[in-house]
Amino acid sequence: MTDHADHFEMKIPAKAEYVGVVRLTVSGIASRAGYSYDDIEDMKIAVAEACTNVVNHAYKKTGYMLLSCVIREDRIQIIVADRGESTEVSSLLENIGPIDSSKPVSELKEGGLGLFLIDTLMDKVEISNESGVAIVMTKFLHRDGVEQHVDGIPTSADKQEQGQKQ
Amino acid sequence: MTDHADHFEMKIPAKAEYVGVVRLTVSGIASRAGYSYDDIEDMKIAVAEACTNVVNHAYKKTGYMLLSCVIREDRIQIIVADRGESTEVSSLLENIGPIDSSKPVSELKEGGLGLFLIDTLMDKVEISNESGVAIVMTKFLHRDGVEQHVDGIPTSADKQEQGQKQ
Amino acid sequence: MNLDIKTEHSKEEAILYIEGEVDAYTAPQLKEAIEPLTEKDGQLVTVDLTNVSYIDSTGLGIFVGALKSSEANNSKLRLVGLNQRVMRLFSITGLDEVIDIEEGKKEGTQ
Amino acid sequence: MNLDIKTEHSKEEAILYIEGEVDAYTAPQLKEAIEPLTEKDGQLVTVDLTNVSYIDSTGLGIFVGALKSSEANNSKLRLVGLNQRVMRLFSITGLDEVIDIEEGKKEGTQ
Ligand SMILES: Nc1ncnc2c1ncn2[C@@H]1O[C@H](COP(=O)(O)OP(=O)(O)O)[C@@H](O)[C@H]1O
Ligand SMILES: Nc1ncnc2c1ncn2[C@@H]1O[C@H](COP(=O)(O)OP(=O)(O)O)[C@@H](O)[C@H]1O
Repeated sequence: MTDHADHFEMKIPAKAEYVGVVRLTVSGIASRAGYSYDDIEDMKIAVAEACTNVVNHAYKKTGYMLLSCVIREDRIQIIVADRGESTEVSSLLENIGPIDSSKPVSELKEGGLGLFLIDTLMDKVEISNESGVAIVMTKFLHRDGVEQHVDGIPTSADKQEQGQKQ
Repeated sequence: MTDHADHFEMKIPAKAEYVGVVRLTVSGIASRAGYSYDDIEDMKIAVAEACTNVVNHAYKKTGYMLLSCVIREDRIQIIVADRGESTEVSSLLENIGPIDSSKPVSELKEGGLGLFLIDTLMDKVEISNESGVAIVMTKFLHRDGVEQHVDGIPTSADKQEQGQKQ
Repeated sequence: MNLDIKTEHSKEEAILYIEGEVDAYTAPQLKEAIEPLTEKDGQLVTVDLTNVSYIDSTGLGIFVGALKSSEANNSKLRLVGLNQRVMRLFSITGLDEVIDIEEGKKEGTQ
Repeated sequence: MNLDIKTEHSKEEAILYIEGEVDAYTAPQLKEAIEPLTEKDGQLVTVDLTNVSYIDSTGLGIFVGALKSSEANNSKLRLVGLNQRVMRLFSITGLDEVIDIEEGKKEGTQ
């Protein structure tokens, strides 16, 4: 693996109407990086969830969503960040999961699936909290249909099953 | 007209393979801003020409294309800039024009149509030269098919004719 | 990036034909179209997703809300025509176990 | 954002079917497909642009190059099937006055 990487950065007003623009951009970048249709669709959802969280939770008034992408030979890293004032977000990934179908319908929540989807659809997800929230999402590139297990990191197929069984 | 504006910024490796990503992004932004199919297609070409120039002319080795878009109520301003070392670009727009069909075929040039297309397809074009080249392209928004002449600035229809007659 | 919604009413059934992408921007439009229908006692509300190419958690949340409303108001909600990608999201999130869903291209007739 | 090129050879004619977007990234691929054909004496080279959705100056430049090559090598170049948007670019730049162009959806048969 070489050290070569292509870097992309983008700054967009944190408004729901522009989340679709970020999806378009990411699908273009991922397509150039050689990802399959399904992987690209997964990334579009993950990045849209992260952006929607910025729109809904990061700022009291207005602000920006900050997207950066790094393409490496075997992976793409997508970072969605904001400059909001949220703190203690590192535990966010601990309380996620699918719908609990044993609950009565009236107790189901309409939200709370965003981070769970991100975690399920991407290969590796980290959240950090410096000046605002940053969510770092990684998807590995499996060339020619060969599944790669690097350091025991599950492929997207594993992840999905894992998600369904939780 | 209010002072409200939405700002977008993007930084992409100056490689031919990524010009299509910029086209996608700009088409998404322009679509959200309410432009017609034809206007969006015009903008895609103009922005691709500007990016292709960065790829071909700006850097000795590698560098970035810098895109910024400003959406205002009545116009979109798209700026494509680089951090190359080119100087004296302010006169570039003076030597542009279509193919001269009176010339023998063997003397036709294969290049040199990029800036001419930008100038023809956009409503207003300026080139500046600070730390690199910046090309500022404006397209007015004609809501409900009503043609607006602001300060005698020609609409795209006028421009196109003008281009063909040059 | 847009959403187009057409509503058709037959005897006891309301069918919504949804076309486009359901995300944080377009979801409010979907909510506005579905919710009033689910509030009618005995109503069968069929949502045809055949032409939905994209949906994310905000869109899924609208269907959870519609399900809750239909239960509270004694109406019935069903989703039909989901393509593989859209179906996959309902499975991953476990929503396929609480919402009445029919995959494939069948039209929503009783 | 990609380009797909298929070549068909009949008696005296080579037909290229181009599909996709012709820009700075894909133009070299187009050049590689057209140029060798225009270098054959007496060859009629028909380029079918029916499925080209986008072209910019780099793509137009490839056709100028092909025209020059066909003149130098005594072959013939024609473009067919241009949609309105693509045709418009050939008109704006004046290329429609030097290149043999046929608009619309007609197939490239002699
Ligand atoms: N960028 C962010 N800034 C602040 N809080 C966030 C951010 N992203 C996520 N969160 C927090 O994490 C929670 C869970 O997010 P998510 O799973 O996407 O569900 P939802 O957004 O529907 O609540 C949010 O309710 C919010 O409190
Ligand atoms: N970003 C840029 N940096 C340096 N030079 C530029 C830039 N953009 C345009 N130019 C100059 O302007 C000329 C005309 O550009 P253009 O009309 O697009 O035609 P072409 O790129 O085919 O030569 C170029 O050949 C180049 O010398």
